Amino acid sequence: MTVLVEILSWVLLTLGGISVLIGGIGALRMPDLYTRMHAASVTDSMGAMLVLGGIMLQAGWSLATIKLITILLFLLLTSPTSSNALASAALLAGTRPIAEAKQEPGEVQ
Amino acid sequence: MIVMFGIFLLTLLVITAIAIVRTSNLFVAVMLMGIASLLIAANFFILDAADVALTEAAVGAGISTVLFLSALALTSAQERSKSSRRLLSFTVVAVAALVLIYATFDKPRLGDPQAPAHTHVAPWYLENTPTYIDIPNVVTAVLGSFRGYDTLGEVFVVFTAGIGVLFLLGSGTAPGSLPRETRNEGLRHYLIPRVVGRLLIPFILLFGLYVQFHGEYGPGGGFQAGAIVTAAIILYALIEGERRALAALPQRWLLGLMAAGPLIYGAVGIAGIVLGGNFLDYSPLASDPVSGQHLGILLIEIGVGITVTGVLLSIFHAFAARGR
Amino acid sequence: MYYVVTIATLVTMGLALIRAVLGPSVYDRVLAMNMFGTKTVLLLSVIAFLYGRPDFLDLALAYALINFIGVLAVLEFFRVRSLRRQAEQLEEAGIE
Amino acid sequence: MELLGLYHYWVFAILLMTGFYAVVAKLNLFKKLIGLSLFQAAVFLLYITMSKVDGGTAPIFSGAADAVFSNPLPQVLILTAIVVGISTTALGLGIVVRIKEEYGSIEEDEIQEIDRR
Repeated sequence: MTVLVEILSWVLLTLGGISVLIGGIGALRMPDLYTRMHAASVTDSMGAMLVLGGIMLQAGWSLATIKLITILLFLLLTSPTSSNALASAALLAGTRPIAEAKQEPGEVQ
Repeated sequence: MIVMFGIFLLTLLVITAIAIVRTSNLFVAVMLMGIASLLIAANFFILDAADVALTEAAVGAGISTVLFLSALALTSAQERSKSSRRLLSFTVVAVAALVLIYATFDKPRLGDPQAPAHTHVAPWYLENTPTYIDIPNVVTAVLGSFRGYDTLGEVFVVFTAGIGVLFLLGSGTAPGSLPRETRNEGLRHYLIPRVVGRLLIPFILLFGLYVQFHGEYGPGGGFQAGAIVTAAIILYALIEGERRALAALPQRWLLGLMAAGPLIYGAVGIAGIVLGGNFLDYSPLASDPVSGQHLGILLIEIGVGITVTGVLLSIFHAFAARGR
Repeated sequence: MYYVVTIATLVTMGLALIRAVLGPSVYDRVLAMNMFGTKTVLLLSVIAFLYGRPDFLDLALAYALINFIGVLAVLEFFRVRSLRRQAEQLEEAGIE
Repeated sequence: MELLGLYHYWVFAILLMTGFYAVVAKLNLFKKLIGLSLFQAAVFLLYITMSKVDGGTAPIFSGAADAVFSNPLPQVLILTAIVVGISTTALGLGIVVRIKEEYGSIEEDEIQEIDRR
């Protein structure tokens, strides 16, 4: 049983590390703000869930787990909210998504 | 291995610092300053300074960014003139940096247990905290009791800085400010941040109280708690508008808090004299010296916490009332 | 195994920093800062366990709560700035 | 390894001087204050670096008998200094805001120009 939990936690941690890294690469390599935001914010939530979940399995049932759950909850609430706030601010300020900009002027969607 | 992580973070910090100086967009500089603060705090944590990292987290990433941005909203976001006497300044700075680096070769390397800093008074604090004060967090013990004078001084400096900002900015509005309705509404039209923010505020306040009263047992204390509570109320002001935040916690109260903190601190000190000890000696406060110390540290931490809250919030409101 | 996660987080922090320095728009920098904040939370949680002192998770908790305020302050800054610009334009139109 | 143990101090020196460069060479008052904050941060880093002890942990007793603890004293000094630092920076920002209102500019050369008139 403990071995199973151990293996599961290492798998979660590794996947978390990979997804965090993918998010970083995406945020650097994507062509415009909105695609970068997509890469960053999706992996933010995903990576946080996986990494904190992996640590939780390591910590076992203790005060640390409760704190980790709280951290995860706050991250899951605040991270998409800040992405949304940022995207709406950028859109209101007139930054257009690259997919839209590539269309010919006058072309109907 | 962890030291290597620290070295990597420090390298990132140097890059950030150089980018801060090079950029001419002040908004970008403020954002990079936020990143630098996160890096510094992570380094503090790696260097075993949990209390300091908590302070830097609450102050650097939250309040410092907010204050810089609200000052930036009142000035211009673009740096206009170029640097003056660039070559001369650069030469002087580079030479000074080289001299400093040369001087470091005489310093004890990182973590050397035989370094002079670790051989004088620090071991005494670590050995005697259990007998004299009996709380797990030595940082709080030194801050509150062994070096209580220092902390009293720092509280007065914070208080004076707050008074100074209020003198400079007052509660007046600058010429050319926006009409009243728009400037008071905050982010009320952004539904999602508003809902999430409202949900978070009670938890941030609760966490602030936890940090305040758990400071003897874990990382925390008055300085950190004051900053976290301030952050919660600033969040309220951001999402609901200045006016509502001021209605919830009026300026008069804030002034009261600012003054009450140093007063509580000083009163605890004088109570020590009255009960037959020295100034800021908490041992006579209760029947047995150790619980006297506990009581004294609890009281002065409350004093510190409310001063920091009052001062930082007053500063925030002074900037916010000026521009909008 | 914690080391793998830590190194991944550190590299991501480096990448986010490059994005913050390169820009090009101000929103990219805000995005980078937000990302940096989340990564710092993860880093601190992992290092707390590497050090074997899980009671220091308080720090990560503080970061998770405080980071949000920075982004909202940025949003408010943009809002005030665009309002001020509109007011200035209206004023100029009124004078002419 | 011996040299790597000094790396933190080198970063301190570079950071300190980067902040100092912003203070002396930049003409924008806001930028000068940002430089001052960097300068402060460098000093904080120096103190916390000096507080580290090999194999140590944060100076909060946890029940482990043979634990080594880092030096609490520099941490106390810096903890209070951070809060004092933000208060004094806010005071500086207040002065900059007032200068902007009076002179309409926060560039040092433009302000001196106006003063000379």
